[in-house]
Amino acid sequence: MIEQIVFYMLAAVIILSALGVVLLPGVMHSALCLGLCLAGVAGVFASLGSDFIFAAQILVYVSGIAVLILFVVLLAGSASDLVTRQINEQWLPSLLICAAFIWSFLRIPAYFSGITAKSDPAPTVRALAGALLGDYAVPFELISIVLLASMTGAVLFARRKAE
Amino acid sequence: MLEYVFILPLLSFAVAGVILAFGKWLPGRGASAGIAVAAWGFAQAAILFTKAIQGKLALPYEVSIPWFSVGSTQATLGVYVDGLTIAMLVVVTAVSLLVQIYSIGYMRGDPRFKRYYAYLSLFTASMLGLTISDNMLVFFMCWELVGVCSYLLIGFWFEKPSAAYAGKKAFITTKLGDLGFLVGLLSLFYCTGTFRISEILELAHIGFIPPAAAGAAAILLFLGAVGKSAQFPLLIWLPDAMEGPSPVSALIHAATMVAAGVYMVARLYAVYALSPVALDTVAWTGAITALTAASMALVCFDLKRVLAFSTVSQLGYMMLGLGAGGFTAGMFHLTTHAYFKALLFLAAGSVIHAVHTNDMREMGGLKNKMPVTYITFLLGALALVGIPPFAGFFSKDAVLAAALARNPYLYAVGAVAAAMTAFYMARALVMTFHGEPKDMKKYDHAHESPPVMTGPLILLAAASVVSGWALSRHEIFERLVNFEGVLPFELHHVSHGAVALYAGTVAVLSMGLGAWLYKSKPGIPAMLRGKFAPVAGLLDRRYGLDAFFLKFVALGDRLSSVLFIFDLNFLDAIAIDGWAWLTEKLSRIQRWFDDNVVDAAVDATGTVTLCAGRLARLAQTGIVQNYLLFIAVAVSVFAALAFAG
Amino acid sequence: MTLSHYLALSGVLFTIGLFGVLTRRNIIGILMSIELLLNAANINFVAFNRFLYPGQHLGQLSVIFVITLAAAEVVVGLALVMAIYKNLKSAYVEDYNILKG
Amino acid sequence: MTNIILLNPEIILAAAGLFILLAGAFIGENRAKLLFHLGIISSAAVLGMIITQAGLSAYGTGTMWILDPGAQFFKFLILAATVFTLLLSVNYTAIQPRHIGTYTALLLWASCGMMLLSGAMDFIYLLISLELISISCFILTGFEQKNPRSAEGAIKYFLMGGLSTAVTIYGISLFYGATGTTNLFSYASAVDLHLSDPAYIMGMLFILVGFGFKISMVPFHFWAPDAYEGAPTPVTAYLSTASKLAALGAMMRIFASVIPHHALNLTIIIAGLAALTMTLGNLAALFQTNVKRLLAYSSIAQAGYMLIGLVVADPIGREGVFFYALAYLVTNMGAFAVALVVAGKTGSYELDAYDGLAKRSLGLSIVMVMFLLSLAGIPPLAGFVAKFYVFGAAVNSQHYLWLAVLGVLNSVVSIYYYMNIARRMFFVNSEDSSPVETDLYTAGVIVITATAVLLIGLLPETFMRMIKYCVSFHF
Amino acid sequence: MSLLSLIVFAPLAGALLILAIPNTRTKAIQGVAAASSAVCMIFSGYLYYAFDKSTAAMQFIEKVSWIPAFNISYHLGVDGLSVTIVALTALLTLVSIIYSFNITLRVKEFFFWFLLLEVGMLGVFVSLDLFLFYVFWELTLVPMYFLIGVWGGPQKEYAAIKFFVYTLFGSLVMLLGILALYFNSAPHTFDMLELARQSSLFPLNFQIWVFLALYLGFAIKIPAFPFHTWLPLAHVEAPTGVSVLLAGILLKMGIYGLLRVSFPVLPLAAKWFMPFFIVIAVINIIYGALVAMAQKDLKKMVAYSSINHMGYCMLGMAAMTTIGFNGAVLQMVTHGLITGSLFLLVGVIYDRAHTRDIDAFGGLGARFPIFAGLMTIQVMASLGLPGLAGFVSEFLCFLGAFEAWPYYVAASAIGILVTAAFFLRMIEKVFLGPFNEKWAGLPDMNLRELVAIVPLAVLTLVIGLWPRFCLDLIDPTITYLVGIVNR
Repeated sequence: MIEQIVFYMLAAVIILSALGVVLLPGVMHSALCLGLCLAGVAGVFASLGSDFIFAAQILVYVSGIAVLILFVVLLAGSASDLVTRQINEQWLPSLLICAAFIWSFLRIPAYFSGITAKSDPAPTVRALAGALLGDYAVPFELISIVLLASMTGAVLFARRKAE
Repeated sequence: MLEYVFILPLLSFAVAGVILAFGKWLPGRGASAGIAVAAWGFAQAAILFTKAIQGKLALPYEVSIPWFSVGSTQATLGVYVDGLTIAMLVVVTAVSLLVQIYSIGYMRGDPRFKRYYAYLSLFTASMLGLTISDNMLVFFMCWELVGVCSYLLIGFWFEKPSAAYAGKKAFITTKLGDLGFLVGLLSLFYCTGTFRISEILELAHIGFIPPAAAGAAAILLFLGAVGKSAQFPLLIWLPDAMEGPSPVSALIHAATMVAAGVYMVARLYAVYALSPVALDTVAWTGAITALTAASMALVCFDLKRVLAFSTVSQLGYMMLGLGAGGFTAGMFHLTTHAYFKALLFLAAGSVIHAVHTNDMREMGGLKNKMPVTYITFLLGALALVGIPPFAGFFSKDAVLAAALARNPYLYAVGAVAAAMTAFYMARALVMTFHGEPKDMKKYDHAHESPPVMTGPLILLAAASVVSGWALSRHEIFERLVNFEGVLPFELHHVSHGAVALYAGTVAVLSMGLGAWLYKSKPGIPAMLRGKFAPVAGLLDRRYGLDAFFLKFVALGDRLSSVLFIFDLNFLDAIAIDGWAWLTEKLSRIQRWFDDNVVDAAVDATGTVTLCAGRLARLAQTGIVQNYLLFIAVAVSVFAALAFAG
Repeated sequence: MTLSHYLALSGVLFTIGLFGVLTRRNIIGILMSIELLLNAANINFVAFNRFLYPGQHLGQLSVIFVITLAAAEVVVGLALVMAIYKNLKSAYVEDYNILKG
Repeated sequence: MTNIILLNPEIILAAAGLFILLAGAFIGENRAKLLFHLGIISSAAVLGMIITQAGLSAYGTGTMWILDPGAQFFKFLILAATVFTLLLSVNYTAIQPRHIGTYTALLLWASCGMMLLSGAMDFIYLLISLELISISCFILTGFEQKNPRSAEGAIKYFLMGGLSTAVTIYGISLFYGATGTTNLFSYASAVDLHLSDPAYIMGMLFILVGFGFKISMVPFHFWAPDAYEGAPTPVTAYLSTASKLAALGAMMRIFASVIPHHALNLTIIIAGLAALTMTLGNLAALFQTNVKRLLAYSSIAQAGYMLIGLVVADPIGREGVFFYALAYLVTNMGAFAVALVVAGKTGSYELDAYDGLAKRSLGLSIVMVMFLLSLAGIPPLAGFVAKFYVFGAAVNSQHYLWLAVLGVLNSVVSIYYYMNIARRMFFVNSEDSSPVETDLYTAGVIVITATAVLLIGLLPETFMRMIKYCVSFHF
Repeated sequence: MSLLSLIVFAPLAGALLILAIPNTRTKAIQGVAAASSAVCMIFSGYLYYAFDKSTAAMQFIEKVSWIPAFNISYHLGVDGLSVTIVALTALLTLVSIIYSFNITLRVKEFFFWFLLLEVGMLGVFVSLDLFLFYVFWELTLVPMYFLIGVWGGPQKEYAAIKFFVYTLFGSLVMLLGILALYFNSAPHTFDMLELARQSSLFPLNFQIWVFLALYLGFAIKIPAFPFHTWLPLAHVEAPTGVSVLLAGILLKMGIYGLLRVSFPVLPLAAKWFMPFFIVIAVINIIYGALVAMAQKDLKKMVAYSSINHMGYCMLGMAAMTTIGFNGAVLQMVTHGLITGSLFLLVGVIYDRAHTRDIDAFGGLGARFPIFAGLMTIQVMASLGLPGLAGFVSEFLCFLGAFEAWPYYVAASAIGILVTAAFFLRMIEKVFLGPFNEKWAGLPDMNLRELVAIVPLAVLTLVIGLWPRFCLDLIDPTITYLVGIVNR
């Protein structure tokens, strides 16, 4: 029961805040909604018993990415954003496309209907750590190059200000 | 003797080249070489003739060498000599020789004198080749070659547009007939599997060729003769061909080339004889030609054209003779006609040389100034008209006899034509040589031609006078051409005497009438002409045949330009009609047509391609969310597809 | 709760994100919408792992990688946004249309 | 863990990148070009290593990657493209000296990502390699600091890349749900179970989007013309060759080898997309007046031809793709090199810049014609043999004959715009008739690629044999 | 030793050599071009001389494995079908090069492309491997594009791209056909002889499709109605020397391809196709002639007459008999000689008067006897005058086709008449009639032009009088070929 309440609450939070991200006119508000939405997703992870992921989501996503975005919004945003239209002209076709997507996606839950968890969640940190340093060491290391590349890029573009 | 016959055309051919290349350094600017060869050729022919009528030759003589072979079919070059060949050889060489001698005087001072002799030699070569060829392929080749020589010689004075036009007209009109010849030749080949005349004749004799096929082939071949021998309705070219020098008219358009059609029919007579339809076609075409051409001559004022119409008419007689079953008669008439018509042309040439006009209305009274020409012309005219005992009497008589034997109507037509012949010849004679000079300046200028021209006239006049009588003695000619009865029908025996009497009477009367009218009552013909203007006009217009063919030509021209427009504008578009339509629609939506090379380069397909290209570019709006939308659309479509499958 | 619920949630989140990507004029809005898409994927990973393959951790592992990649991408994206913002003084993507055709 | 040594080339390349990045921070601006040379040397060295590895076959840690001749083939191509790109960059003035280190490092990392991608056997691994490529390429595209086109191209590239990555990740999550694995080995053994699973279907479809984006398959190609036009020209050359071919290699592995052919309507969809890709690319190219954009559309079309071989997917078809990749690499690289020379002289990428080039430099013009003809598929050049190969595969399959027919029609269309450049070079006159000089590095690239184009066209046997070998071991 | 390779690649050596000569040394460039094509001509002459006339088998075979992966080999050889055309190609190229000495614009490039074109043409006629055949086939395309596009007339660019695209389209479809042949042969092969041996294995349906694909490629080259629209344009815009090769050789590639590939390899389909083929042939003959009649431009007239003459070739082929095939092959040769020299002659007058409008001239016959004489001879040859080359070949075509298609042949005879009509009309307007004083100052033909044209005229005469000069070589092969086709 509690499980269900939690799920529906989280779902409501996620969906509403996602809609906020997409629809709210102010980018600032959107960014705040994004933070909320990410937190909601973190909650879903927690409810699914993924402790490590939950932590990563909070740490990296909510605090890292959302804040970063906020930061940029503050830098690049302008007051006129609040009064100008934030949704472009192709919203109607987009809506139709999204409807089509929903129609396709609904087959997936329908296909997997009625599957419940067979066991209780167990702590995963150790297992994940083992995998990351074991079989997944190569991708794990690779990620660092990806990050390095992105940092390089950020530095490159940020430095342009000086010119 | 016979073994050397093949040299005749080769030598002429070679001498043509020699004259063209080295004429400048030869005596007489090449004329001497041409004449020497022609003389030698005539000597050969004469010897052959003599021996043949003495029965000292083993005829038919045949020899050939392979020319080329494709698969199992072999084409040969060879010689086939029989009496017919010899008869023709004599005609060709004799007239050729005399004409070449005559031309020395006639063409004196012409800037292209050398080339003239080269052409004449080339023509002689081709004509000899045609005469002695042992197979129809080479026959056809020579047939075409004489046509080209005729083209070159008619248009010899090509600065005159009318001459250039006449040459072309002659060539194309005969070519029209040659199409029939070609197809006929092809079908003959598929009936017999060979081109060799001896084999064809043999197969025809033994009835190997189905009569229907033989008839078809024969009629198709006859189409060639219709063109070459200026039979109805392709007779239109010959009067215009008079634009050429008169000796050329004498040689080519009177004596030899135009007779080639007759010769061809005679050569393949065994094939014709298999099919009564073919023979009747020949006979009736000949009869109609004889009549129509004679009637045209009645109203013509151009001296040479009168002779040309006369030639056509006489060729019609030959065909009539052949078609009616009078093989010997036809060939006999060919022979005699060659002499007297060549004579007439050369005499006319002499007149024209003197007065520099062809128009008889500007002549008159010339008999005093040019006695030799006058007398020879008179003899030729008498021969042509068929006054006994001149040559024409014998041969025309034979033709009419054959016609009567075959079909009285044929005979009637021939007889009427004969009367007309007498009339127009009298008319021409009187207008040219008698009466008062119409144009004193020209009359004063006129003089008798030099001996080099009158000499041949006299020789030909002699031939015209005696050849008929001489050749019909002891049936020399008949034995020479050695015609064995292969006719599919019985020929009634007709008394030559009665026909002869009738014909002679008609000729004399008609000629007398003509002479009287034009000499004493010149007003009457003019009055008649005015009264029957439509008829005269019709005759002047040659029954509208020219107009008919010109319409044909115009139609061809129109068709060709229509096709060209089609080719230029539509052909590329037709295959892609729908695309073109689409293009048009699209083009209205967008102003898409600029003038770059590619656009023009690709016609309709290209245009459509380009339009599609522009459409493709339209998607590239530059706005990234449009791109994203396209992707989303695509993915949802694929999802739908994937699930649908 | 069944797997279907989580999958449906993920689907809805993806669709909302997609809608945002397609319609937000502001480039940062698009970036944020892309984050929604990634989170939808993450929900899938974790849910599948939990319900269908409880014996392994591959789904969770994937999420870790996805989160990191998302971070890297956002960094580059934001840097680019800053750069172009300085050039064009606009955060609206339809203004970036020199290149087209 | 032990066979990590087989990843040495990639590791060395990444390390070299790092080193160059660091060195760039300390080196003086006047000597910054040294960094290019360093990059060239290191990638050439790695190329050498790859060659020494030839013939090896091994699985990597956790079977996440594989080293087989097929992967080596694509690594070879990628490194060759990297070397060419760096050579072309040496005298490319729009790159500021103090950024050369960054530029070179990013290029090496992108190549590293591509090399990893060509051996990837796990979707996670594959995803990260893809992302390494993408991020590096985004930055490289926007590298021309003062050029607004560069930034715009980069942002478009980035946004579309971001969406397609997200979609791909979602696809991977669905794939995971359907199969319980992200590994292609494990999957390959149990594939038949999932064919009707909507998660599987959607998953594969979404993964296809990611690859479609990378190889600029219609309708995921929209970024390509804009990014190609905006990017620094050597980067454009790089994007159009290395990036595309690496993704193609991975795609071959996934869609032509691992996933059984009858498994999905996917093949039909890819076939349709191949048709669309070549048609649209060619049609749109007809109107381009900018040579970079023209070559962008042309490269889209070329991807369409390559996809024919992928769709057919029998050995001949796969060999065809490999061969096409090789021929396309040298040809396209050469064409871009010439474009670079011309732009260096005239300062313009517009087609007018080519007016009368034959009089200014006949050799360059003839070589350019050769490249263009090779792209169009005229014998006896490399592009012809490549087209011959893929069309042959389609004809052989009979099922996909229509693709060959369409390919033929497209080749005809393509001749317009390729020949349009030739037309300008040979037929049109220009006022400026000063000769066009080529710098040594670019000349080197042109000579090598031109020789290769001729060599591959005239004596393809060696290459065919090599490719046959590679394909037969390409999992 | 490898005579054929020498023949094919001698011009290539010349072309590369020319690239190395500086632009300004025009004489040297011309010299090298003429020398290399002369070398090629000498070798071809030797080939012609040394050719064994008694056998239908391939001679001078060279076979080197080239791309074993696809069983492709560098396989050259000649038989009676190709040896005459090889010689013709070498000859026409040589005279065209000599004629083209008057080109002053970008001489180096001109001769470079020209020699490259020769390589392609020769290669097509000697290759026995379809792949190699295709390579050479396409190799002719590019030089032609530039030759038309740079040195052509006012519409040169349009003509060049149209030619290129049109023929490329055909050849690519042909490539599909070739590939289909390869993949359906067992063992897979591109070898023409081997494929011909396997022809009985191909089912009719397959044969038809492949035949149509190949036919498209060949028909565009021939050009057979309705694929001929590129031809008048390309011919007219091309510079004289190039028109000669275009008409003299390139068109023959289509006929040659049909005879060498389509007929022996796909005999069933060939038989199936003949009813259509004969119709196309007749259309070509009549339509080509009629459209030629509408022309006011000398060169266009000659160009359209080529369509007409290629119709005769097709007529001969439609017969599927020895006679017809012989005629078709001989017609290829004779048309090359005749139309080649006609284009040269038109070039002669155009170089002087800078117009080709038929109505602009008049009476030239009196002042330019050499020119008029040569022109008349070649026109007469073109309209099939006996004694000149055109007659024998046309007649054989007619003769061959008559048995199978009498009515079509009869209809196509109209083409002869129309041909005569427009050619004679042209002669009348240009050479006859009063002299147009506008052209009084023009010189008659010079030595360079005579050297180019007289050999062709002489050969026209020689073949006309002594067709065995060619037929002896052609016939055994054709007899054998007909045997295969009718097997």
